[in-house]
Amino acid sequence: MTTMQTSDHARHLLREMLRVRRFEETCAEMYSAGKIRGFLHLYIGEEAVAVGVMQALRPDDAIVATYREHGHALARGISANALMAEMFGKQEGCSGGRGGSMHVFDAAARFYGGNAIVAGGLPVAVGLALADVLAGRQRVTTCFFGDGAVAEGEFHESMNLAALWKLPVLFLCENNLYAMGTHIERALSQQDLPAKARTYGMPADSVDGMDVMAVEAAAGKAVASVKAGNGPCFLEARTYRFRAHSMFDAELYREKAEVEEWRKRDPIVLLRERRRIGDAEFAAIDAAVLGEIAAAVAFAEAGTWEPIEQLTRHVYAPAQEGAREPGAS
Amino acid sequence: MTTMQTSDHARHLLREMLRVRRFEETCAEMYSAGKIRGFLHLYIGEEAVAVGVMQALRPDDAIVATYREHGHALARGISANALMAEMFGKQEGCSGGRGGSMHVFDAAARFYGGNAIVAGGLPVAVGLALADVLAGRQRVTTCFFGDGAVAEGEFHESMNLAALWKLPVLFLCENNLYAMGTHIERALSQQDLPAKARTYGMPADSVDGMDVMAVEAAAGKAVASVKAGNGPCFLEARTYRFRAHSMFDAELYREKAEVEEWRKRDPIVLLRERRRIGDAEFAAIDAAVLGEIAAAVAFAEAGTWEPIEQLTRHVYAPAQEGAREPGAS
Amino acid sequence: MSLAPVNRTTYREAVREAIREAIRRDPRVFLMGEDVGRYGGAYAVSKGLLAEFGPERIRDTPLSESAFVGAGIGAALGGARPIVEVMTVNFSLLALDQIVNNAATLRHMSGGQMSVPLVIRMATGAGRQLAAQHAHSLEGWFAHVPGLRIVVPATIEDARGMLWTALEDPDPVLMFEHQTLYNMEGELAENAGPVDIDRAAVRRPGRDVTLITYGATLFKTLAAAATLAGEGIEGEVIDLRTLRPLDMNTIFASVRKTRRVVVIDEGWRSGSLSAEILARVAESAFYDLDAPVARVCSAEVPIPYPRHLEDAAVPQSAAIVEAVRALMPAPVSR
Amino acid sequence: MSLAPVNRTTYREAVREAIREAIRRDPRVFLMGEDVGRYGGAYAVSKGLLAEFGPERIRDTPLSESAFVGAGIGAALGGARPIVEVMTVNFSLLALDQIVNNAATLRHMSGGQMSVPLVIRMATGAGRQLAAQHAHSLEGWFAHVPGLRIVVPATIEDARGMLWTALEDPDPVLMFEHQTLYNMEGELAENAGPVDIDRAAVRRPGRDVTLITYGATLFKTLAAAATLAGEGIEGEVIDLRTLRPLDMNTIFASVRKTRRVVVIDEGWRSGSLSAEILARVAESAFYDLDAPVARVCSAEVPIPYPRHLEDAAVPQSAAIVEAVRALMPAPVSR
Ligand SMILES: Cc1ncc(C[n+]2csc(CCOP(=O)(O)OP(=O)(O)O)c2C)c(N)n1
Ligand SMILES: Cc1ncc(C[n+]2csc(CCOP(=O)(O)OP(=O)(O)O)c2C)c(N)n1
Ligand SMILES: [Mg+2]
Ligand SMILES: [Mg+2]
Repeated sequence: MTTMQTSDHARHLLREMLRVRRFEETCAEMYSAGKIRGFLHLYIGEEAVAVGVMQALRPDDAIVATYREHGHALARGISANALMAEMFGKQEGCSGGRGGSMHVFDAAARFYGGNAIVAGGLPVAVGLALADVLAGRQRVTTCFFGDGAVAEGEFHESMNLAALWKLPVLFLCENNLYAMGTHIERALSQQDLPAKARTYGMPADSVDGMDVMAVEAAAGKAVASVKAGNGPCFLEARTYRFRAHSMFDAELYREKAEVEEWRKRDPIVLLRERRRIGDAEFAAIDAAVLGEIAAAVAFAEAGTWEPIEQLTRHVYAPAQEGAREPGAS
Repeated sequence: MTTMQTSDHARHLLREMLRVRRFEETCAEMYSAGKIRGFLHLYIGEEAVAVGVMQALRPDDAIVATYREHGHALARGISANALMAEMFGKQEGCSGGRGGSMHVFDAAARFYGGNAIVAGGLPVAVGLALADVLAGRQRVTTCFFGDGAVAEGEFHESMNLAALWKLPVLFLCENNLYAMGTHIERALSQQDLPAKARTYGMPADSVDGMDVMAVEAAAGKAVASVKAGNGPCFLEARTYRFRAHSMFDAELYREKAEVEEWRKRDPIVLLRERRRIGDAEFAAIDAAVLGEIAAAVAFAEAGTWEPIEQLTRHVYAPAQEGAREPGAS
Repeated sequence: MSLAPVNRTTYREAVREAIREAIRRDPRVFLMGEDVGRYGGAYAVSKGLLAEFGPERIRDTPLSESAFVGAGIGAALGGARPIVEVMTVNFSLLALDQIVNNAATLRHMSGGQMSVPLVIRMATGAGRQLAAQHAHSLEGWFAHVPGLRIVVPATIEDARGMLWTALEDPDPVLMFEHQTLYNMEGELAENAGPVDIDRAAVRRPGRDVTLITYGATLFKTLAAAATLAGEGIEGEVIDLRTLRPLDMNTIFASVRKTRRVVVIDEGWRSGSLSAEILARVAESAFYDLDAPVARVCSAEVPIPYPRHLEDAAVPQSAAIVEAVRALMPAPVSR
Repeated sequence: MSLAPVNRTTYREAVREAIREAIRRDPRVFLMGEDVGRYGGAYAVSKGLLAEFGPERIRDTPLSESAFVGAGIGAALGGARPIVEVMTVNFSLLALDQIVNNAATLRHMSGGQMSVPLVIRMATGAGRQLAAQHAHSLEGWFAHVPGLRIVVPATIEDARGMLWTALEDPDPVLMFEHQTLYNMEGELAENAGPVDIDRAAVRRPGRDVTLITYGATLFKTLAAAATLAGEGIEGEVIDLRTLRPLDMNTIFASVRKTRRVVVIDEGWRSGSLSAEILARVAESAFYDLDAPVARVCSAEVPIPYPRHLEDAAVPQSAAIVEAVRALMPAPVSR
């Protein structure tokens, strides 16, 4: 992308990463305040991956993500309002409040969740790509998943099927070195992920996941290859989770020092340095972002609870619902 | 093995392959006669693999096989009588008649089936090897499976787990090019199986599965490596199924010519030529083998049906059975 | 009873014809599964379809149940109308995560935004001496899951007609074909087409006892009903057709009349679908009953290989007759 | 009521103590599962055990449910006594093939030669706002499978005592720990040890109605019973403890006395374990009943995220009280 070099674009990338960062810092507060419940998996530290990749996607491309998907949702254009309302469980949320943090959906954005089963989204992504091929549509389906998912059988089956049928899937592995408390070296007998991907016969690459512009460039290359009809691509983004796995994690499995080392490569700080974005400019962007997030919290607060009478909605299509239980007692 | 060069050993290998061949030819007849029912998967053409590999195993090593396991059972030392009786479903069978063709078991021979779920035996083999390591026993568990199993998630998960934990498993892939009617090129995006195995960080090799001595040598090497504590090994035996997948297969998916080509490399014929085993000698061995199989049929015929009153046996351990259903109505 | 000319056909051909019609009728429809193409289908259901429609719409898959079932879900999300064949229910255990955690939940988790118009076909049941790993009857398990619709064609008409109706459903529909039915012969109207999948069918009317079943056991139940008729006991045989949602109206109407119920289910007794039906009757039609509810199910044992043990393990007509006799008042009192 | 000194503890610590005892007592025992080691267990159950016993016996596994559950089966075949932790029942769907087609069938398929002395522990249930993919209650599914034994510790005593008994069982035992119970505090005798897993327990005696449940809903049921007692309705509360095999003697004895039954089950109503219990009562205790059987189960909807909807979806004390009231004769007639 030519715009990539313009500092307008750099500012855009910074703003996008900051939106994710501030949104999630606020989510952590809202969790402590009891406004958000259940599981909350923060993406803080990994913002460059989602933000970088989204730059390479068009509106008609599809996204499949995991339970750690707030960053992807925001970067994809789902409003902070709809997302925060979903985190609160309000019916104004992007999933009507039914899904919560782990199940963000937006049909218009072709954002297919928000899947809480590790590797469960990969086969679905393969199918979305298959539908595009069958309909003769030139699109790519990008599937985000973690290093932990690579050990699952569904990873193997999906990689093989997509490569065998040359389907337009971008397998985007966010390698943050840990699956909950399990380091990749204790999960995979061999940790060179692109090498693994190549044995399926698909092009594979690895990129510094803390460098948003590098991610954008690598994703752009991969998407171009997929759209050129070369079949699926695999891209590993080497990144790190600054926060605990979830709000219940005591982090017994890693050294504080390791976390500190990685924090030095904070993707937001890195971009500021590289692109010389000064304090004043940063403060201005940050203020705007904080305003957006504050508004999102207000929106979620003002949101409404779905009436309990509607409990059994969304199990079957409305048309059906009446007919569904003929003799329901 | 030094004995490998002696022609005694060659005769032994020939006899073993012939036992499998004649046993299964007889099974086909018995199937037409309605004595054997359900599924019957013949190993004819692939005898060199089971026979060659078994030469490399000690009595205390374990075997996990598939539904195409008659050859493995015979080569492992399960008597033709007990095996044929099992095919007939008689209680004198090696599984008491409960399992049939697809579920051959023999605790004494450490033969753990006979699994009819493709790739279902791989995790079990990994566990058997784990038990050996935990108990400090120096044994290898050999797991036979087909090319079709390689696409299953359980293959990926088992290969990774065994390699990660350096468990003494020999993964023996019988690549006969087809999974039912699906050629390996339509099942795997990349068909170099040893290359696949190496990405798990385990040594892998490929051998001519029609050459029993080559198989024996390759298996010997692999078993030695595993027993030396180097962790699991993968060995591909390139072979071919001369008969239909099962008795219900119309073989629409392959050319007769292809089958004929492979029949020229019949492992029994190959060994006879290589080791110059003349007609007279062959006839003598064959006669003995045919006698053994005929006796097995007689044994199975004379076998008895388990009384219907015993229907619910073998669901739980006997001790338990009484206690099992306190208020069973 | 249609007046149109009828042809002799088989259950297998009826399913094939239904697939053929669906593919012809809707460009979004395709069939995918293990060996559905070149092999012709493990039960020869799709034989000839590859030649007719080509590999794009008759897709052979690798042995990857989780991936191709999940791909069916994704393709449905993407606007296609996939028919996914899982060779047998025994292998569907490898795809349960996709079916239960994705197909059944996506509409709900997305607040109604996502729709999964997917049909999954599988062969089910015992009866061919395939032993413990190849003889499961798990329809009842799937009928437990909100978000799924479960249909079981027992007749040639339903084998021919249920698929299109299922494909028109905006939600995932699982169709179970009993492996002993494929060779069943019968007549089918030339103009046979889609059938409703909302109602159970009374396959034989009767006043004395309600016999509720589905799938292949329908025919064992009808045979039992014939025997019982010889003894003056008129059984009303109900073919559920759809296991989720259950058509309780048809069941309750029959029970109000007969005041006796026997459910025949090839699943293992404990926790099979039969339990749900007996429970609903005992909950909502308790005062209509003149006798305890009863059922004839498979014994609580993995299906054994030998014919005599397999026959003893699954429901047979004789056992159904026995169960009914035990429910009827002593002859003297009649 | 033991006379030995008692300590205050939690359900979580009781499970941990049971694991610790088993590993100390039998060199063949080891624990394996996702994050059971360095992380300390998703529910902190195994916290500290890695340091105490080392990585050989407290094994962290990769995310490979099918492989490590299958490896547990193989290890059991090989003479070990594995405790496999599947983090939650939601993920066990990925291991169902190994559990149903191998663990449950190997003894049978081998004509009694093979034994799988394996214990699989999993967290289960809703109640923590984890939404549709993380709130399943599928105990009833597993209770359908011959060859498996299913136990559900609801109390601290059972959390402490069931594991060892399960490990001594020569067949596979699945143990379900409701995720809302781990923080439950209570007293435990210092000398608490193994408990039987063959019998259901009457947790509260009563004459008017039999309330049958298991797991976390036991406490909602006891609360309901207390409320009902205030209205003069004495509920007898039965904790099933073991879902397969069911201890029907205890249930029938109670029903003969109370003549009324309500089953409380967190599973989705249709096809949940509650159906099997109601069916057995209606089959075998029909003439003991003075009212229709009844049940309080989860609504037929994937569990929604918001607290108010999740609470509305799963059984609550108020609903149990309502269900019982509806079964009792009108006050006038008492
Ligand atoms: C099939 C399955 N097993 C286990 C879990 C529990 N779990 C949730 S997240 C997680 C770790 C996943 O790690 P990774 O794939 O690297 O993603 P990350 O959390 O690091 O982004 C685990 C084990 C799950 N959700 N699904
Ligand atoms: C999980 C599973 N899916 C499908 C089947 C049906 N099936 C039985 S054998 C077979 C082909 C297996 O091929 P391969 O692994 O190459 O072994 P081969 O038969 O060639 O020896 C299939 C698809 C099965 N038994 N298990
Ligand atoms: Mg990770
Ligand atoms: Mg093969």
